[in-house]
Amino acid sequence: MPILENLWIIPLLPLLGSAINGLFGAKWSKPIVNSVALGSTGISFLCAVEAVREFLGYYETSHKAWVKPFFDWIVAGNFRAGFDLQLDHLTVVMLLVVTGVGFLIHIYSTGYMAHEEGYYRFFSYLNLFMFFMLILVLAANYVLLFVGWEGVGLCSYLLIGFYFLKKSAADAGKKAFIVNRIGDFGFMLGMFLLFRSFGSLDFQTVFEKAATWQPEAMGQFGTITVACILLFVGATGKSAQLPLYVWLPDAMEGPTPVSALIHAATMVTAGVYMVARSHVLFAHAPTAMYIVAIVGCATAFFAATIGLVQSDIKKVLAYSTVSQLGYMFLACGVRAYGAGIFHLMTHAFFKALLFLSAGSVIHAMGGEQDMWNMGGLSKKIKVTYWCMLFGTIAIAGFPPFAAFFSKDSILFSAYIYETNGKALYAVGLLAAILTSFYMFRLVWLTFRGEKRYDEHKVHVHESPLSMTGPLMILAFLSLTGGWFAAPAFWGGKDYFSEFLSPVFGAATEGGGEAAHSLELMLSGVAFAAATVGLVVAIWMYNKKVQRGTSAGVHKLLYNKYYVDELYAAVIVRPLMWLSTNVFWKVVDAGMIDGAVNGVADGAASVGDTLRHAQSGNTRSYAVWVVVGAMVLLGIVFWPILHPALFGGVR
Amino acid sequence: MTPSAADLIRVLPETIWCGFGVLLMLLQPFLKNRQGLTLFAMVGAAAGTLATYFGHMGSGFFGLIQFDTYSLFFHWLVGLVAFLVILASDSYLERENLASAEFYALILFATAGMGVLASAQELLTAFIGLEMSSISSYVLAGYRRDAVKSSESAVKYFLLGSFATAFFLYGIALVYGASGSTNLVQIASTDPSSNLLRLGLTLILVGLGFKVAAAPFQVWTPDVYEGAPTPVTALFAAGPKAATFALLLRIFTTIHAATDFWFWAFWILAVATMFVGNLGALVQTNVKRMLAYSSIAHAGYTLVAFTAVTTMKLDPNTGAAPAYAAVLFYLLGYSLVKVGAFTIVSEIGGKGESYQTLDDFAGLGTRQPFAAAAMTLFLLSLLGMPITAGFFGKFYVFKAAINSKLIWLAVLMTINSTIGAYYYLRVIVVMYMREHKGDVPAGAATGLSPTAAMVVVVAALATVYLGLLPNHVLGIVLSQNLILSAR
Amino acid sequence: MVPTSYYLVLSAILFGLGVVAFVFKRNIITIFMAIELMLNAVNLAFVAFSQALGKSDGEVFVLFVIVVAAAEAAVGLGIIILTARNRRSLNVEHVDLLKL
Amino acid sequence: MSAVLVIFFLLAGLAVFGAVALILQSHPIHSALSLILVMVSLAGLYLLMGAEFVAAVQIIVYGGAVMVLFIFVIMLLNAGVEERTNISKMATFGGVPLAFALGLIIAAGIARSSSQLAPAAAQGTLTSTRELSKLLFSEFVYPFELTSFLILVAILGAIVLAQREN
Amino acid sequence: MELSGHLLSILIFFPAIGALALLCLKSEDEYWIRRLTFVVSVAEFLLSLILLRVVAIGAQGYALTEYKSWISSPPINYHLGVDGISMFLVILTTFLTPICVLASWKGVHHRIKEFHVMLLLLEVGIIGVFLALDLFVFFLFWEVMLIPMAFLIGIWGHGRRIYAAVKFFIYTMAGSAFMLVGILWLYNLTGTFDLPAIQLTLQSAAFHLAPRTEMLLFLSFFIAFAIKVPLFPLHTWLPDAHVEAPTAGSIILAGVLLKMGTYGMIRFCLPLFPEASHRAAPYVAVLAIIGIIYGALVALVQPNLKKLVAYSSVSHLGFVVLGIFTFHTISMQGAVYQMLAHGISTGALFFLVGMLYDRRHTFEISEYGGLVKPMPQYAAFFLFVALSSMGLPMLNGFVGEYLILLGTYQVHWGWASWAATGVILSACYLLWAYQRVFFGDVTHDENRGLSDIDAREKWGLVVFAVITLWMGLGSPYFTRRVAAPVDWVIEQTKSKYAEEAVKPAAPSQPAALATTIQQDSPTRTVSR
Repeated sequence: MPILENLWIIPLLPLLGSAINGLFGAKWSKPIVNSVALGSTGISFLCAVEAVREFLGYYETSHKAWVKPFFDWIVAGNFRAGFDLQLDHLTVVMLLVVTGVGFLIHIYSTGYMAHEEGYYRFFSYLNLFMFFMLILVLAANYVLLFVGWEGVGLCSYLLIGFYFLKKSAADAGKKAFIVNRIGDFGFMLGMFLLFRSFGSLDFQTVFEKAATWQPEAMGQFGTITVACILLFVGATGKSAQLPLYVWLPDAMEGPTPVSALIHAATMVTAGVYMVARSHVLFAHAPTAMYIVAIVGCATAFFAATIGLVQSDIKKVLAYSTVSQLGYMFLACGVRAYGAGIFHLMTHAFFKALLFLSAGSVIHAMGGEQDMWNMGGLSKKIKVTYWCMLFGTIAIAGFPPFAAFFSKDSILFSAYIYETNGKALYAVGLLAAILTSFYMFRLVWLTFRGEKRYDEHKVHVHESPLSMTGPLMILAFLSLTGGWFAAPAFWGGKDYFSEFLSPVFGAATEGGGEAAHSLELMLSGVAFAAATVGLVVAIWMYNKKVQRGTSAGVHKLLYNKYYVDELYAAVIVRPLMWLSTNVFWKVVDAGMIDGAVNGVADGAASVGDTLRHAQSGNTRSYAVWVVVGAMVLLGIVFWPILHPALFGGVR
Repeated sequence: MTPSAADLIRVLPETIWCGFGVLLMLLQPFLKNRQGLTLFAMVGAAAGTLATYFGHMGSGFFGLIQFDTYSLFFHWLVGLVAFLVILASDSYLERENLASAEFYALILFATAGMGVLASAQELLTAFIGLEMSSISSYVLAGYRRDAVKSSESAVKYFLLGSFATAFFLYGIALVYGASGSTNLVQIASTDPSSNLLRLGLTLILVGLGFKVAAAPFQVWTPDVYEGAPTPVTALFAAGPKAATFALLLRIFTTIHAATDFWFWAFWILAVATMFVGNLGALVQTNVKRMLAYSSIAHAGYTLVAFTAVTTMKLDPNTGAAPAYAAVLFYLLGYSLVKVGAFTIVSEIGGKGESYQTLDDFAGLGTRQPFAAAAMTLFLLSLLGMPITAGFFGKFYVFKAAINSKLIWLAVLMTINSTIGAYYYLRVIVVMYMREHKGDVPAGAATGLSPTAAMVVVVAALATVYLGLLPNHVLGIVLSQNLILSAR
Repeated sequence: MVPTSYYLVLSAILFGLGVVAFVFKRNIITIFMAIELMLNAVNLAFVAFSQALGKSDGEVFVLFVIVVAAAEAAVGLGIIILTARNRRSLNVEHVDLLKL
Repeated sequence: MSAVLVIFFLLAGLAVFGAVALILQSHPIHSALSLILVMVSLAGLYLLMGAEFVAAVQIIVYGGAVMVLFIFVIMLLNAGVEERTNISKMATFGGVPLAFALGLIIAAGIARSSSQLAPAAAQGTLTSTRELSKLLFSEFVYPFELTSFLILVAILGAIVLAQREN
Repeated sequence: MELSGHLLSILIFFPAIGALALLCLKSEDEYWIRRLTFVVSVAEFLLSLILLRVVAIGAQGYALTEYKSWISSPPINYHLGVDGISMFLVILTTFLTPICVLASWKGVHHRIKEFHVMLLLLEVGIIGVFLALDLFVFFLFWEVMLIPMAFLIGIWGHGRRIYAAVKFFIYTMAGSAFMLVGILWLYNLTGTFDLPAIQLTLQSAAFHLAPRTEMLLFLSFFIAFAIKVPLFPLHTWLPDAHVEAPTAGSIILAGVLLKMGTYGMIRFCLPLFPEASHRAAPYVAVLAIIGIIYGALVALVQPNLKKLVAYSSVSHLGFVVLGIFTFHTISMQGAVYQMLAHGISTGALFFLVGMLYDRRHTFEISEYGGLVKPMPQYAAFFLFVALSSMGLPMLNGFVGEYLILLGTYQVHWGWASWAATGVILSACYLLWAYQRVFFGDVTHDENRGLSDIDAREKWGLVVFAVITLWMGLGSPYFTRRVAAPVDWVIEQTKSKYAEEAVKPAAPSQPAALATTIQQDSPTRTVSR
């Protein structure tokens, strides 16, 4: 088992690619850069496939996850964090998604970025991202997972800020990193608590020990619950959930392939992956589960509402991503980990597809991203149009496309969830309607209707094969990706969940004939919801439309509920003000330095006063001598004048 | 009742100093060469110092003097100071166009007076010694006759000095009345509850406190130091002060009643002196005057050690021996450093002592690297930085204070050291980190004269020696029966 | 017989008046006289104690003090002459070039 | 009150009067004369106590030599009436009372603590000059010899200070 | 090895010999002065590497001790020794000194000879501090080191250099004067200045130290160290000193000098005064946490790049102090590691900032902007170092902070939680500053023509980068060597302190969570 024994090869290849391109790429021509970047990612993908094959064979005989320590990374006291890689069924899914989709997006980028400055830099970053993402999914302990976690955040920062000359891009990168750091704060505390409770941060040890603990009751904030909530705080940062989602829409400042890879397919799903990975802990903490479900559900709806009115094509997709991630957390929160991961996978396909298609549109429009300046593109860029449409149908949840199965599975699990499941379902369904609406709105505004751009200025052209090729592959995957679970829909087995059952157990099985009929019914409702969205969108946008003036709810939504402004006003600006005007200017300069300098000035002024005693007049000097004599007499005769006090004075 | 030959040998240093003083005056008409006079005076100073070698330990002249390690130490100290000051004066006298012979003779007479103070075991002898050094000092202070500052310095020193002497003398009278003797050993056996004794000792303290410039008797110090010719200032800061401390310490260790009476007096004097000296120095812009204030502050530090000595009898276990040692070591290190520092000030001052402000020291680090480096070393020693004499001095004083459980005094001394750091540092800062404003005036010195350089080198080497290898000197000041009159 | 304390109190009064004179007078020469007055008071005390104790050494001290006073007078008057020459004034309050 | 006591008070009164006059007189010559009065009174008191030699020295050296020197210098410098400047407010308003207080405290201290002493000249013996000289040349020979250097210093100092510029 | 008997003395005084040799050169001989200093400091660095071979892993106590009596009364001995903690700090010092020489290659133009002499003397003082085992000798080096540093700031610094130098000097003097009182007091109690001997005496059952006395002694040491660290609110000398210091001064100051404070805490405060340390720990920890947050917040709003880095040091050193005063082996190892990591990353930051100053003679962030365009390589290195400073995993900053927080959390989860906010804030100030300096358009025309790093700078930075990576990946290399001494310190700290110290500070937790976070054994269930 050559690859399985040397799992480090999989992440190391992209790292090498990154290092080579980063150090020498500046002087190289694009084909060389391409071959390094694509080569390393491609081989990594092949290795991953081989590793999966080897693992599945290994699992047949051993029935446990493959864990392989490589070297000690941090050791102190009884704490050890090793560079340990792990492969199990959950990892397999992630590994394939990451390397596969990643590779496609690399290919796409060669076309999309062809005319950009810093081409080598872009691929260096992208490869670096692959490295960290692979570390993240392969990690066998929380600390190493955290390495990937932070690392992908870094790459996200670098790639969002790729157009560093644009202030908004640099701002967005910084914002992404900092908001992620807030999440990481929670994640770190969660890790500390886990270590405190279990004495280790290796997945196996933690989960084995946690399994022996008695589950906590709903509404109880026990150790595991607190730990899970803290971990989830990390996940909300990375996966852009309420209230830390604000960075993701801004992250669209980055090049579109980046949005596709990092901010749709892979990195943002890390939170979901982490929660799913920690499902043993979450299983012991129903309160935390419930919080996850509520946050996910709320995010799904909340982000969808914002998506309704955005005019930037990528922003719509960004909010859509936030919303879909909400679904995944909803799934995790209602114990449907399989469904969550399934949605993660399908989402990777169709959202990557959508982003790349959007990229193709933008490419065609020469950089234009505002949908109000597009329209009627379907005839000019047919491949892109069809791919985009495929993606839209998939995300909207029309059978037999991918999301129909995955989203349906999630909603079903929510419906049958014991704690307020129906409410969660209702909100989720509402979000599904909105999803369908804003996606079709996007398609209609972009590709249908009248053209709203100046043809003399914009030369619309179809993208090269390097871009459309991946589009088509992804479109195919979006269409077929859901079929793993399709048999379940017809009453058969859910292959996907079964595949993951070594990790999650059989907990997600709905079971029973009644449940199945219920599921069928709910699927019908979901289909209806998607249709409602479609119809309304067509009704509203299948005509000549103009950018409307914002007012009322529209304005509120258009401005994203003013959350950024709120954060700025409530947190950022007060903090800056406090730091500048209180801490720095008052406490530091005023109080502490003031005290220090005050003592110095005080000493100097006392000295100044004293020197005035030094008047230069001999008579005064004589008086001082007399005074001194009096004082000395007073001191020396004190014990005689006050015998009672003598003995106590010492 | 005639003094024995041994007695005469015990006072040989003073005799030699005085004799050379007389010889200098006699030789003056014949030795027109200034350097010759300087050399002769130096020989005198050195000969007197070395003459201590022949003395036998013990009291002499019917108990009036005590020749012991302690007095030996102070003889060496004042002799060394005299030697260095004479050497440092050579170029000064030439520059200021002043007569040498009288100057050197006065220094030698003053030194003889200090020697008497160091070995006196009887108050009247001490008084004569004190007057010898004082009267010489008055004259030396006014030695630059045509300079108004110099004469003012002399007047102030003379008037206030005599005033304080009167107190001292009155104190002697009262002590004599109380004990029937002026011999310290006999006074020691007087009934310590006698109020007359108490009053007398207090007045003695006033007189001696004035001489060592303890606050509030320090008022004369800055004016006199500033006005006096700079080499003379060096002498003042080192010699008479050390000698007076020597007498004070002998009184202290011999008359236990005094330590009882004086504990709080010293405590308060020490604190007041440290603060007045340091805070006063903080606002000075004239380096010479700043050093004058600094010497007040150092008198305060010495007084801290004295205060530690006072606890000796109250608590015999605290071991006052290190406290004496602290005083002695401190005074030695301090004196040498002050001589070195004032010598540099004297040289930088130029003709008529016109360049003594901080501004005149600006950029010295580049103009006169050697002088600046040496000055830095001296200032750091005064500041109490390690590998200088000042550090060990301060260290032992601290240690004495803490051994005697005078924690508060130690803490106050700490605060004062920090204040002191500021103004010493300012001189260093000015020398190295500021450029001289405008052109350097033509009259300013361009370098140390060879003689002054020698003094500076000796003082610097001694400072570092005491800072690195204090063992030898410590061996002396810690020797058993350091003070024979002590009980 | 006159009690010794009478002499001593007289001596103390004279000493105190000397101190007063020192502080009060402005002319350098008279200030110097004040010092002489104080020294005289000291002498009186010495003699009185000497007599009371029945020892003669107190009187020897007086001789020393007188000698020292004479020596001081010589030097002191020299300094005064010097000052008068430099400043054309004998008012001690005007001798204030050195200060602060 | 015995005659001795009367003489004592007479002389003491004169001495104090002289001292006060020294303070109050504004011309230095008058102050000097007042001081001479004090010294002569004290010489009388010394005699009263039986210290004849000291009394003689007091008159000869102090009253004669030293005070003559003072008067000589006053004349030489042509010192006029004292300017009663008040630049040092501290001395005039604080110092003088303080100085008085200090004198009183010392006087009170001495008065309270010296009552147990034998009356001066209780032994009634005059101190013989021979005895003084014996002491001076045996026990106190060292300070005595030192005083010779002291005087030398004074002479030297006076020369140094008062000599005209060459 | 023949040398090993005197290796420590050689390490201390070799730079002094170098300084003497420098004095023999002519002041104008710039070429040789720089090269000689560089050679001497590199040789010193190589010498110090011998320590890595000599100091055994896992050995407690001191290796290579040297003992010579120096002063008879009081008994002061020239006593040196090295253990895992001091070894790395010495190596850090010897590593940063040649870097300083490189950093001032272009920045220092006047009085070059004196500059390098001062640099070498500074090295003497610092290494002496780390190796001294006699309190007196320690104090001596502690003070000696002040002078060259003050000179470096005062002579070769920028605008308000004199103010900064004096402030630095007085601040430290004030602290160390109290330490001297403490040392003497301790001597008075134990009769020796020898650290191991004092420890033995203090621990002997017969010896009883009144709690008040112990606390005062503790404070007398602690304040001196806290000023050096600097711990809030004694930190205000640091920004001034850093901003005004020349690059080399800043590198040494931030890289090593600050560690002298934390080193002193580990070496002296804790083992000598265990009970006082435990009593003071809550207050110290709170100050450290305030320092972490406060330093970061103030750094956030600094318009001056160097001041920003200076305040970031306040924040980072807060972590170290926190790690020390939790008395947990993980956090204390983390603290020692963090001392080294901070030395490297902040040293590199100052090195970088100095390069910028060499080119543009200003530290104002507003004077820059868009630098990534003219100086791409510089920007890349800066980013790398900034990332290591903000604690990105696999770089050196992460391990220390992580271990400190992890260890602290085991003892006081509240402390750790507050301190962990520093992790967020460090990203804020560094990235924001980075953005303002490097991103966007070039706003000042002067910046358009700035030259990118030259070979000298590049190799210096490459060395920094390699070490940063190595430390980030191979942290066990350090923690293994540090573990034994750290455990020993913790053991010393416990020895006379009763068992109750081990008990977590439950009362400080909010009631709701207090019940949940305890669990000594996993089998105990929480729900009840």
